Amino acid sequence: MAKTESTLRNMVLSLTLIALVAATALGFVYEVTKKPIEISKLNKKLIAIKAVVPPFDNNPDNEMFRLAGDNGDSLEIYPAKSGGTIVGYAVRTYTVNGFSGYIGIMAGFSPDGTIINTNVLEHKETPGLGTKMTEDVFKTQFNGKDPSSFAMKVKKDGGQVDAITAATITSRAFCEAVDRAYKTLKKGGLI
Amino acid sequence: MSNYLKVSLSPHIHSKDDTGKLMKGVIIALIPALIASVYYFGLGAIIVTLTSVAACVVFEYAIQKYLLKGPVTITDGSAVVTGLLLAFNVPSNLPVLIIILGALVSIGIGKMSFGGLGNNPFNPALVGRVFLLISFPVQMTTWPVPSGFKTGYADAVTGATPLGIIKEGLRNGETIPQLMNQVPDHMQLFYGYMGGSMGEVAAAALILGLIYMLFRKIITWHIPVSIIVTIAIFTGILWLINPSQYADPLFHLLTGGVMLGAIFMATDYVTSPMVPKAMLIYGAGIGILTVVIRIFGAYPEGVSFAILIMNAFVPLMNAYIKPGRFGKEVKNG
Amino acid sequence: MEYLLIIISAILVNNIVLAQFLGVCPFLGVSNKISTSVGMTGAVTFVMVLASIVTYLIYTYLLIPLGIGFMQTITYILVIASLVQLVEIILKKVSQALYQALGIFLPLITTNCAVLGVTLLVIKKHFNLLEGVVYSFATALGFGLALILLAGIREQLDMAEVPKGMKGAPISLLVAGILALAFMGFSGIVK
Amino acid sequence: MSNLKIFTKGFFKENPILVLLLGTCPTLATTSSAINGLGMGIATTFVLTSSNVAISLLAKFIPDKVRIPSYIVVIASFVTIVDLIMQAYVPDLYETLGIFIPLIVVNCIVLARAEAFASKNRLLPSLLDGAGMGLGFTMALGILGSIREILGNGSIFNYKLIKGDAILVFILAPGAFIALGYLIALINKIRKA
Amino acid sequence: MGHTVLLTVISLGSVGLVAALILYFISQKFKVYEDPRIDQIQEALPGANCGGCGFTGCRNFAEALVKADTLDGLNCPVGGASLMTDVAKILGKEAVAADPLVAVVRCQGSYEHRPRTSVYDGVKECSAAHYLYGGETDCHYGCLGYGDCVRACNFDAMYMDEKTGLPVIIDEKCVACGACVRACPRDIIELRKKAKKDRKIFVSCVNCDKGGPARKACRVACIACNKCYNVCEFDAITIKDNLAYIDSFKCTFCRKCVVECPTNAIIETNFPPRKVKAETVEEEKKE
Amino acid sequence: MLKTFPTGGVHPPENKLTAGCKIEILPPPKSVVIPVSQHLGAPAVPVVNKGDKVLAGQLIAKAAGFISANIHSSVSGKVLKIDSHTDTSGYKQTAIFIDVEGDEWVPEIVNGSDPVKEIKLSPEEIVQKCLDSGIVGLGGATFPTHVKLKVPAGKKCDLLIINGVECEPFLTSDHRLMLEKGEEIITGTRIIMKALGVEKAVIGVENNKQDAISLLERLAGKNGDISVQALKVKYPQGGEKQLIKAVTGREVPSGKLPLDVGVIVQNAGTAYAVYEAVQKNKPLVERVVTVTGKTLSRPGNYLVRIGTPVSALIEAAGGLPDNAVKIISGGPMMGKAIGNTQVPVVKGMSGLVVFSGGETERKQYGPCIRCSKCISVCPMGLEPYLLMALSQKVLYEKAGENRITDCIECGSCSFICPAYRPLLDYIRLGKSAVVKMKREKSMK
Ligand SMILES: Cc1cc2nc3c(=O)[nH]c(=O)nc-3n(C[C@H](O)[C@H](O)[C@H](O)COP(=O)(O)O)c2cc1C
Ligand SMILES: Cc1cc2nc3c(=O)[nH]c(=O)nc-3n(C[C@H](O)[C@H](O)[C@H](O)COP(=O)(O)O)c2cc1C
Ligand SMILES: Cc1cc2nc3c(=O)[nH]c(=O)nc-3n(C[C@H](O)[C@H](O)[C@H](O)COP(=O)(O)O)c2cc1C
Ligand SMILES: Cc1cc2nc3c(=O)[nH]c(=O)nc-3n(C[C@H](O)[C@H](O)[C@H](O)CO)c2cc1C
Ligand code: SF4
Ligand code: SF4
Ligand code: SF4
Ligand code: SF4
Ligand code: FES
Repeated sequence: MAKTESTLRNMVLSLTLIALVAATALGFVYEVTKKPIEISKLNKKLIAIKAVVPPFDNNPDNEMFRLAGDNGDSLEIYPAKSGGTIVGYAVRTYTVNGFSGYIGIMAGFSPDGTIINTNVLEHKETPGLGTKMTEDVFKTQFNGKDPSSFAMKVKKDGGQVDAITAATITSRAFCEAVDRAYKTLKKGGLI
Repeated sequence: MSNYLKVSLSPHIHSKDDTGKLMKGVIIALIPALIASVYYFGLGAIIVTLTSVAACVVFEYAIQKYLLKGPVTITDGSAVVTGLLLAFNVPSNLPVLIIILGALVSIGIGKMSFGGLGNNPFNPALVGRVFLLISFPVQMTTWPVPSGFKTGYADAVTGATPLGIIKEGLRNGETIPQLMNQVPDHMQLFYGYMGGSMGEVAAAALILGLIYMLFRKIITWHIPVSIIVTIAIFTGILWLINPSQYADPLFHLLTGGVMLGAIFMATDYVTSPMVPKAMLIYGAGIGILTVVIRIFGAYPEGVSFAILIMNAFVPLMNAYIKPGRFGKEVKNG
Repeated sequence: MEYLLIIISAILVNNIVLAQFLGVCPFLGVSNKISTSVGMTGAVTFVMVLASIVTYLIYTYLLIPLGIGFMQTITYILVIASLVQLVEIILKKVSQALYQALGIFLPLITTNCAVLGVTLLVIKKHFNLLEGVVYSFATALGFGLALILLAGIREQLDMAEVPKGMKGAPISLLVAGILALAFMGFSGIVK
Repeated sequence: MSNLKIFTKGFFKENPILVLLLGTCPTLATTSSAINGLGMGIATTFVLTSSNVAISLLAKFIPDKVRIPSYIVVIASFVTIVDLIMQAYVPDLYETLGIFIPLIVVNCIVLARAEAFASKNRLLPSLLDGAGMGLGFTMALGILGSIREILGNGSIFNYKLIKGDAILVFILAPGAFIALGYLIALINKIRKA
Repeated sequence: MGHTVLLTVISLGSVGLVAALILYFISQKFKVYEDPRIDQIQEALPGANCGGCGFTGCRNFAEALVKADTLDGLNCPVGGASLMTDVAKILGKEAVAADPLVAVVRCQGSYEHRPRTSVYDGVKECSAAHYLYGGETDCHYGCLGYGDCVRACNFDAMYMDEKTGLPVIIDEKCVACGACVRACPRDIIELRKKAKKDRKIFVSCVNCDKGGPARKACRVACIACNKCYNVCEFDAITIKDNLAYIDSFKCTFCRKCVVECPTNAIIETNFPPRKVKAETVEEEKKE
Repeated sequence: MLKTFPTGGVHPPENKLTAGCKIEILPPPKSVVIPVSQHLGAPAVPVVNKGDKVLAGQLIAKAAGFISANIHSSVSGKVLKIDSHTDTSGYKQTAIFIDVEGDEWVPEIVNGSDPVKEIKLSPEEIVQKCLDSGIVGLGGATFPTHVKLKVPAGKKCDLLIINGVECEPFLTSDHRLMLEKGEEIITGTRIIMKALGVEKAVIGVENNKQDAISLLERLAGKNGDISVQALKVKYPQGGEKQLIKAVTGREVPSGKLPLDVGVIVQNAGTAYAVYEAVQKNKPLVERVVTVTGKTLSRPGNYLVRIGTPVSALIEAAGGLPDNAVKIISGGPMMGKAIGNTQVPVVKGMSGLVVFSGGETERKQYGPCIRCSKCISVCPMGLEPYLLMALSQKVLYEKAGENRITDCIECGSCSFICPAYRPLLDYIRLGKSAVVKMKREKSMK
């Protein structure tokens, strides 16, 4: 079969056809993946929540509400309930004072105000330095601590937190974020 | 053979200096600073220096002999200078393995990959230093505190450098006058009583080296002076604007690697410009970048980075900044 | 001030080639001579700014209102390809000198990640149009800076005795690596 | 050329990264660990193979003058498909690879193979060519990723090999350039020998 | 679902269409013509950029070919006649067949033949040595032996013979690009017509001194004794400036001159052994 | 105040071993070989034939062309042959061989040593006399003096500089000449001034020749037309452009001649030769040569006939020591090494320096360490390291752009380079290639 000639008609025709087919295929794939994408986003959130609060049987995402913080912002609070009673709050908190700015953290508190667990959702810290905050060695020192009695500051600043070596800034920012969650819950009267 | 007369083009005589002698001159100029660091940091300084120099020489030898299979030229002494300066640029308690890695990077990546002496665009010792600084931020920023000669190595008492104290303090909202009480006074800084890389602490000893090198005509004044003057002016302006946020110029000159960098590292022939005019620009560039990094950047110290960055500009300067030619150009003469 | 930060960030701190790995092919390919690298910088700057304006407009006023943000990639690449060709055709006719200086690089630019990358980043960073323009302009300058520095060094290395195995791409990559090391000194200047 | 050769030439002889130096950006950007490198490689392989197939089928119908735009549209479509699928089913990897997924569009190998091979060959060779090149690409990314992960993090596929610190630079930008530089030098040496 | 697909189709279609229309319109308006044959020819050329054609690089040669009215005198020695016919085809012109050539070294002044008179202690490059002075021997026409020619050869067709200190050309590899001829400051290398079986007869000397000094400086120098000139029946030999020269286009390989030369300055290569010699060898064997 | 030129320069050890040695007159040898090309420009054409009898001072080869010079016999005797002879460069060139018989001079020549101060000839006659007498510049370049003395229409000369710098190590011939023939040099200077029509002349002398400076100052008298300028000791102060810069502050533009800034420079020896020609009718047939070297037993300054073989001079200085490896015609910075001792003394030969092994070693050269010392010593403000690299890579176009043709070949760069790079060797190569390229271009 001979190759299609480069006439204007053929050119427009073939390009249009290809665009048409491509667009159709794309639209189709988009429709198919739309749900899974939403689900995977939701799952991610749920997994993060699960990691920081005790087992629950409600859908915290549906019951999410916002609480105003200290400085005009508000945080997302995900209440975790088991059999209707609150077993913990997952708080989507943040700080902008990381070494590379924004750090997003999910922090879980029990209703009495002790920290259950924390989970870093989003950050741009330096690999090998700031990223150590996602490792257990650093994170677990907060677990089971009550911020009212546990000074949420790195030791250098007179607190009780062991900073990551050579990443004091990140450690400090992490404390700030968790502290923000705690203060917000406190202000909202939830703990 | 010797019955025949030799013929060659002129000139038929040569000055006394050769590459090896110049390098030896630099080594001699480094000795006062070496003595000072041994005095302040003790055995550690000796171990670091020996390891670094030996590793540099061995790597250069091995690479020339077994990888490049070319002539071996370790006798020219440039590897020794690189080794010494690498040692001068690290804390005196750096684990030996890390020093050896630094030497490998300096010689292997920084120098031999480009073809060895004379061909490297970046200062080998600094390539090694910055590589280590970024790879091992903890070890590279754990500074032993100076004291009289001591024999401890890994377990030395550590503390922050004056620049580190300032940077950290400012971040925590303290002011310069408050912080100045926590750092050694200017006279102590001048003699080197402070934390820091082993060879950079004693400004006095380094300046002795400068005088020697100027006297022996190993280097010219252009680069060191332009760096020092630029830093003094830049920090001076900031200091005058807001003395509670910016330290005074003398403090900036005496702390960190300014003296070591300006006298020994920025002046490296191979990686600095060829023409006095360009040398002044190069020095000014280093000065400005150093201050920018120190004051606005994450690192408390910026001399190494500043020199490396300006190294990258050197080929452009060599291509476009020409010496003052004798005789104005005359077209169609 | 805000714009200044964008500029410093794009040129020094997050240099597109040295820190973000975009446009590495032309960085290695067109850096053998200072003069060509200057020409390439001009061409990239021109196309990058133009492309980010056009794509920004298409994205905010076409794709988003229609709810088909996923068509971003395909429309962008179409726009960039057409734009490059357009510029090439016009340049060739309008100014032979300019075409000689810039035009020969234009075909290279279509398949240069940097241009598409920047248009995507402008959206990702939630810039407005002006910020986007400043950002893309500064990014192009950052690209040019890295390119011209490398070209200068390579011209000098032409006179040097680089070991055989290291000649060409390896030595250029090595220089890029050391440049990247040096540029890390700027980290922290802008978050 | 036998089909086997078409398939295997991308592994070494015409390896797109190590020999032809195409697609350097994703190579550098996504190889901070072996896993990321492989993920990127597989995504690219998918696009490369599918676009090669599609173009070998379409080539005859496309007039020469609109050849390149048409190919780009085809390639961009497959990229978007990969993009959507990864977003749906491997969101973590999708996030780490970031904008380098959409940037597969401009990866020179994809267009180069479409133009140089698929447009002139029949379906099976084109498929093999795409897959072979893709695998060669993946392999190179895997190797570079492993090297960087071992040196920079002391681990391989997230399995810790050594205690304590590794040479951090290698998982940062400078290390990427340096590691790739020496890798290519090594390959050059092997090829010449 | 249909909704999104429709939107996709329309938007992509319209972006494409607008782009295509603008492009089409502009390309019509801003048309510039460039000869596509330049690219074609460049592709056909070997791409060695050796300069053997006399142009700086293959691209420039391609441009010259396209511009030229005839292909006379335009020749790529690397690709040879077959390439030039290809090029001619692309251009629709006749190619002029050029005789194949090969390079020869016209000096036999090995260490053994030329006594040394001084030692050169300068830059080891022929061009530099030639510029400075006459050489380490009394023949200041002959080879200096620092191998500029060898370095100039892009085709690995030359090497320096360590025993003699003279360059040697490997006939099979030489493509007659002439780079060595241009590199030699003493015009020792010449491109000569390539004969069958690579046979060669030539005066391997460039010394223009009178017989006495020439002989004194080098044992195998041409002393311009005219014997070869007298014996040649084909007018192939000329004598100028105290030096004999054999024209490779006129020489018929009769080999008469070779035996006449009292200093062995004329050499023959790739010939079968001479009968006379063969007989003596046989006689020797018999004894 | 001591003056000097501002850019570059080096200080090689002076080694003026023969500064105190009086000029000795060397008797004519048994035979001489007189090359027909001892000057810049076209070789002269022999006007004698084999077997001809000649007198000392008789014209034996005539200038051919505008830039060329006459050659005179330096001895009396019989022309043996006209043949080729190896010269200082190791190349062969035409020379006139003469067997010496007695020492008879052409009668017009006044051979007495009493100075004649009064200048009788007109400017035109002076120039003609220089042409007739085969006077060439004795400072090294051997440029025919009569050409230099004819100022072309449209140009103006306002200053004559007499070059008594002698900045080359070892050499002392000009120094001795200034001390012993000061009166004649001053008169020679006035002759040249008259020819050029200038009112002022400066004699530039380096400060290491105090005795010459004070003597000349005294001889020059008080009328101010001739002054003596003491100069700082720095090589290559004697370079024409450097000397002009040092004395007057004027800079000769690239590619131009001194005359373009209104100056003519003549060597002190040339001034003496002009004096001899004009006042005593004596053509240039002998000159002072410094024969020196640390290993020579009798180094000294000798007045020799042109054409005397170098071996005779070295014999006079005590013979060639066993450990001699190099003989240099001229000084160690700019001179040429000669490959055999049979080469004759020529007009331009100011000295012979004999070196033993260690003194003149050319070590294996290493990579350029970019120390920029070569740039800082280059008196012309060039970048020798770059010019060498460009020449090596055959990038002559670029070498031309970097003004390789401005190089005066002073050798300061090679002298100073710590890596022992043969900078000047390559620069010469590149320079000649660039000059050729330019000439070809201008032909088109
Ligand atoms: C390139 C670079 C990346 C860094 N990354 C981080 C980081 O991610 N987190 C952090 O806390 N500090 C980081 N630092 C170190 C800080 O600049 C600062 O020195 C340190 O946090 C405070 O020092 P200390 O922890 O040793 O007290 C980084 C430094 C540099 C130069
Ligand atoms: C080609 C050429 C032409 C010259 N023409 C003149 C001239 O017209 N007038 C003049 O006074 N000198 C002329 N000179 C002489 C130079 O100015 C200079 O004195 C001479 O070359 C010796 O200088 P040097 O020993 O420093 O090399 C000429 C020199 C050369 C090489
Ligand atoms: C590097 C250099 C050094 C020179 N040194 C001297 C010197 O010491 N004395 C001298 O008379 N001429 C010296 N010359 C030659 C002068 O430049 C110039 O040619 C000469 O003085 C002109 O006079 P003449 O024509 O009488 O020789 C030197 C030239 C050069 C290039
Ligand atoms: C004045 C001077 C300074 C030098 N400085 C350095 C230096 O900072 N770092 C280094 O590795 N080598 C230095 N060297 C040694 C040598 O030049 C260096 O190893 C080359 O860069 C290797 O090509 C120096 C040499 C001299 C003469
Ligand atoms: S030997 Fe000479 S002519 Fe032959 S290929 Fe080599 S350089 Fe060319
Ligand atoms: S033939 Fe010519 S170029 Fe070759 S070595 Fe001899 S002199 Fe040198
Ligand atoms: S380049 Fe020429 S003028 Fe400059 S120092 Fe060297 S020899 Fe002298
Ligand atoms: S003096 Fe020698 S080593 Fe120094 S820059 Fe010049 S050529 Fe290079
Ligand atoms: S992959 Fe080629 S420019 Fe990025």
